Amino acid sequence: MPAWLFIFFGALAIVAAFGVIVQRNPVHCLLSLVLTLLVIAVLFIAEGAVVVGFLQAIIYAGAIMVIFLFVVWLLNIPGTPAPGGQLAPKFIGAIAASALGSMLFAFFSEPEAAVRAGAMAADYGSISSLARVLFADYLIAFEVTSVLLLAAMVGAVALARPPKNLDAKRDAEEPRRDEAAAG
Amino acid sequence: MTVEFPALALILAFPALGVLFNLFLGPRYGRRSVNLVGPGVMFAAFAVAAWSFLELISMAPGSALAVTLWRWIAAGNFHADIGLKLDALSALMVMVVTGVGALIHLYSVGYMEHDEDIARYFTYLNLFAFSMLVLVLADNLLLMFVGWEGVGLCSYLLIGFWYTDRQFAYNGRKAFVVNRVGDAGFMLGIFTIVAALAHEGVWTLEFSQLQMHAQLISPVMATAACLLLLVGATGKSAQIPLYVWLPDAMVGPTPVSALIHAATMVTAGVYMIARLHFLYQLAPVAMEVVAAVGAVTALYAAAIAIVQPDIKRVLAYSTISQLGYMFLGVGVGAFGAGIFHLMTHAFFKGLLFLCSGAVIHALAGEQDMNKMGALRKKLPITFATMLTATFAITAVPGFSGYFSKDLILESTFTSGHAWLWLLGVIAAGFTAFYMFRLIFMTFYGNSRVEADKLPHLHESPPVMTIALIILAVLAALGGWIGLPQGFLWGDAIGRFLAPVVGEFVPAFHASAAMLSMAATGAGALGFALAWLCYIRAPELAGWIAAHARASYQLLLHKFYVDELYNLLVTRPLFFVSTTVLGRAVDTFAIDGMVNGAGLAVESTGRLARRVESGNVQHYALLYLLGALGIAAYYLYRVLA
Amino acid sequence: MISLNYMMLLSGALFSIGVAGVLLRRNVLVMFMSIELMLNAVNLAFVSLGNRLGTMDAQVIVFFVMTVAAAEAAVGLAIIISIFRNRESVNVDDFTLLKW
Amino acid sequence: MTIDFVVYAIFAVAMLLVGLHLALFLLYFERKGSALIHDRVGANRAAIFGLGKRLGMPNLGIVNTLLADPVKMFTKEDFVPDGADKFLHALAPFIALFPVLVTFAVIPFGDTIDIAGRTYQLQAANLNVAVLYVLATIGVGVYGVALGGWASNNRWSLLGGIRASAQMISYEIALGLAIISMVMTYGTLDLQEVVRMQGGTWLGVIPRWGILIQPLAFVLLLTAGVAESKRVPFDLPESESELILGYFTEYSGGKQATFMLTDLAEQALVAMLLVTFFLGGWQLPYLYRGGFVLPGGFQIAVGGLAVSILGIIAFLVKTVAVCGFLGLVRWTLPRFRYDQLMRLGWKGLVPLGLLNVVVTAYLVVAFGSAK
Repeated sequence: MPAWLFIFFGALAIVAAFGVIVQRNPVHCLLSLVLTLLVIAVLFIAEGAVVVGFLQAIIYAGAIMVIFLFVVWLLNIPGTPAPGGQLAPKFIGAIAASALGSMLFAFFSEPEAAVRAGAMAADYGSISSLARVLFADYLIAFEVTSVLLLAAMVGAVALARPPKNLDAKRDAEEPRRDEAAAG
Repeated sequence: MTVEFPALALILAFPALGVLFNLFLGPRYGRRSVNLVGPGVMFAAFAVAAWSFLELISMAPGSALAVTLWRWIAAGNFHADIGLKLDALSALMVMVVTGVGALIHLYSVGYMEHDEDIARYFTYLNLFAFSMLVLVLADNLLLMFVGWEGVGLCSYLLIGFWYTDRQFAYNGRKAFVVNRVGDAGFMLGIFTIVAALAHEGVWTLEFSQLQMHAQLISPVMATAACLLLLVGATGKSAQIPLYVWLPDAMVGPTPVSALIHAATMVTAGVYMIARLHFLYQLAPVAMEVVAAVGAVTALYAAAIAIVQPDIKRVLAYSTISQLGYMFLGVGVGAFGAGIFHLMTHAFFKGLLFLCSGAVIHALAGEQDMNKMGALRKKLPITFATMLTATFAITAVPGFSGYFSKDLILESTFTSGHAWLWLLGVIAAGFTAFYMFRLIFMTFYGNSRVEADKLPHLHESPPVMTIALIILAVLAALGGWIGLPQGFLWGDAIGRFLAPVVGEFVPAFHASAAMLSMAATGAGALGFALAWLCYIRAPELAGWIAAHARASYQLLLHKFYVDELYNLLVTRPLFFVSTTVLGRAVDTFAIDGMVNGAGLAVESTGRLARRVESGNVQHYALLYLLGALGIAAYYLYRVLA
Repeated sequence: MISLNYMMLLSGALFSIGVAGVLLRRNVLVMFMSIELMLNAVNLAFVSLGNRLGTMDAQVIVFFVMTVAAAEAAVGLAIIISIFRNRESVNVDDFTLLKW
Repeated sequence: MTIDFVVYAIFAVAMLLVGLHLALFLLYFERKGSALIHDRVGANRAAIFGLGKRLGMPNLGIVNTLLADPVKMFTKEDFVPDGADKFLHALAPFIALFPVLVTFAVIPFGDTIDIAGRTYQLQAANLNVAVLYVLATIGVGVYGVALGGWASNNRWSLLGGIRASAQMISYEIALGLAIISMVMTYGTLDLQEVVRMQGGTWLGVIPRWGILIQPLAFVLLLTAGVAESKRVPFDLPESESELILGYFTEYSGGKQATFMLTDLAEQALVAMLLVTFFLGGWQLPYLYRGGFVLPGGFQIAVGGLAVSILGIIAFLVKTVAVCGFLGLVRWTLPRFRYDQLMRLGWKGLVPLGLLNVVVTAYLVVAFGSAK
């Protein structure tokens, strides 16, 4: 990846990331986040993680974020939450975050540590190589992950279902509605 | 030699199944099913037991059937298995438990026909049978102890079966507590044995192993162990000093009294001593103590029995006294005789209780002999069978009791315990007296039955009388398996048991005839006195009571032992626990500590909770600050 | 090939932005998005380091992170919904039950 | 290098035009085909100034479909409802269209061709992970519709948008599963490779087309594809009977045209994917580099360039045919109810897809991939 391209994408990523946290409307935040994710996917591909990059686009941008979108709509939040709340924590938080940023900056702007460049396989990042590692060395983790997803699905359903009394109320109203329809 | 015989497990399995059924399904399926299952499992168990028994006697003497179900406890070198062993001794016990047990279960069907809680009743009863079988079949001391505790529990549950009556519940608790005292001794005994053997590098509680390594135990340790175990035995078998619970246990249903407090459980102590005879033979002192306890108890209880008005109490004290005989027998080393008497006693005492039960049943719960009399005609079968039992217990020649009791007294004398023998003989006289007093007061004389009870005065239903008759036959003839030496087939049972409990070696020889003469004479005397006091001149008894008031009261109040214990043990205990521990220690020390700790935590929490705003972002912030701190440290390390 | 430092700096910057979002925004959903942002920043670091080390393990880990993110999104959003149902609000300052 | 760039630029533009014209053709088919099926005249303006009649042109309704409609569309007022999110409202149609168009880039529309002594793949972008690329673009394609629905501040639009995104996400899974099974079969992610492997014949007669190897996958991809392109019978997002016009109720003029174009282009894209995966792509049966080799054993020598062109033609013909088929479906089947849609998606296609993947996996392990 040529430097100018990297600069472009890096700048885009950072701008979009800021867009996530500064915009008022959650939908806009979400779109900025999607943009960030896509840019990150591009960077993945540039770093040789082709499959993972596309997966990022498919799973993250294509699926997870859409779920977020649903929830945002479902709750249709007022664009600007009521101002208020303590400001001191926010202030300290801002300072702390910037401190973290500067610390990381200081840390990573060290001259590149002598990372031993391992022999780069010819098919590095290809789906076959990924699969080889995933299903050989990380098989158990993989299986466990599947269980995790199942558990998450069940949990999500259990949590998001409206409480019993709501159903009961609805059932109570049901016949009346039928009568209305009949009459 | 020992043969693997898995069927032994079945003997336990059947009662266990009965328990489960009665516990979970009984209440739903109702009385009929329970009546079917409760006794049914016992008969099944009896069948298996009989089969095993035949297997056993078909084998060479001294051999045994055994099965190890699973490894129960494994701790270092020590291990205990759930192992069952059926040798001559336990075979006899199993036959008695299952046989008499089955009959009494059957009898209960009739006796409890008016009781609502039949399912619970049979649950307890089956559970008891199970525990008792565990006790006698156990091949190691630990498993035996499990059964030991189990029967104690069942006894407690059944004494308090009609728990709605506070007094009954109290008696049940009393029995349990007293038994606990004994059990404590028993446990200590077990520990002593383990300690003594472990000191020699042998880790086991299995009887065969114990017997093999018994001589490793030093006499002192052996004596200690034996005495401690004896405490347990006196608790379970109601000997001095721990006999007090048995009379009160009579408030339970009569079949229970028959099964638990006459035939089986209370004999556990005797069985245990016989089982550990090799240990006791190492400790002559302990043997002496056993014998003395037995003899004294025999006489003492018999004396109390003389004046008791309550029919079941009489029988209770008679049981204590008969147990005393057994202890005497095993005490003087005639283990076979002790077990023999145990068996015959199971027959006739079980029968006596069942008969008294029949009488009480007929009189709708009346137990006071002063309100009975002249029932001979009304309850013919009961009368006949009870008379048989009485002959058996009073050692009328030819009846089972005669042979066993005679054997014990003879062994006592020939083993050189003349005094104990004398006590035994006198006790025999007392026995005759109080037993015939019971008979006379109940079945003879003029009826003192309350008017309202008369109309529904009836003989028991066949389901009960069957049991009575069978037991009567046993009580009459059961003794013939142990005739005197060189008489027909001789002492068959003694020979049968010998390989397990060893032969009895008399110190010197005396004419068996003379000795039995003495005992029988004493019995006859007792009978004569009873006849005099209660048939010939009924007012005589009252006259004696009036003139020998002191001793009469003493006997009537059982030598005030209960009151004594109350004064010496219970009161101080209550004082210490309520006043000292309850007020001082608990209130101040412990509560103080607890509350203090709570207070400290609470106050600190009240301060610390300021941090807990409940706002996620604040938590996150704190978290980040901490992370920053750590990161800063490493960054410093890296940069500097 | 881009120098590792720049990659790490980029991911560090994204991470810090995410942190800021979690700390500063009052909208629970936006906080959630910021968390996703942090995850991705770390993923980026993983991938670039893995590239330099010539190992695939980093990418596998990223893969797992995605899966976990999916699960976490599902459950987290469900929780947000149920909270919203009770509180009629997504303002994190209103959810202060998590205390004494 | 520059020449490469030029060539590939040409390819890209060509492909783009092909896609758009296909869309246009579909639009036309919407008119006349439906009229044909419904037995009515349909679009019937064939001539300008009656010229056509004089020339005796058949009444094909060329004019009002291919000229009048677009002109009308793009000259209409571009209306933005009140309280709408202007920016997103304007952006949505293009967010929707963009992924579809870029997807055309990886569809191989022909074999290699020699230009200026260099050999080029007839494919705008010869990506070795083209399949993933397609999936990614389809995944991102959801946003345009969803945002279009949300941004126009109209509850029917919003409902349409939600429906659309839910439907697309649900059917992406079936789609992905179908494609995965194909990938396993061919053991590659490169569409050009996929097509290559479908060359040749079994027993010298039956062309080695994917549909013969994976019929179930074909059905899955067909169904899911139609659902992805939100066409009848899966057009719940824009079901006029319930939600006036779904997510583009509030759109007019160029933007609406863009949305419609998106749908049509998506349909064309689906057709191309079907062709590429299952119908041998640009493969013309019995045609090899050297020329035809007919079952009988006859050989007809054909020049390399001609072969390439024949391939392109074959590809186009197949695509058009499939588009026609999709049109037939569109005008034959009634619309699903929403619950039916979801049941079909989650309880019908997804399990079938999984089953197909598993079976394929076993077979591949047993006999190796079709490579």
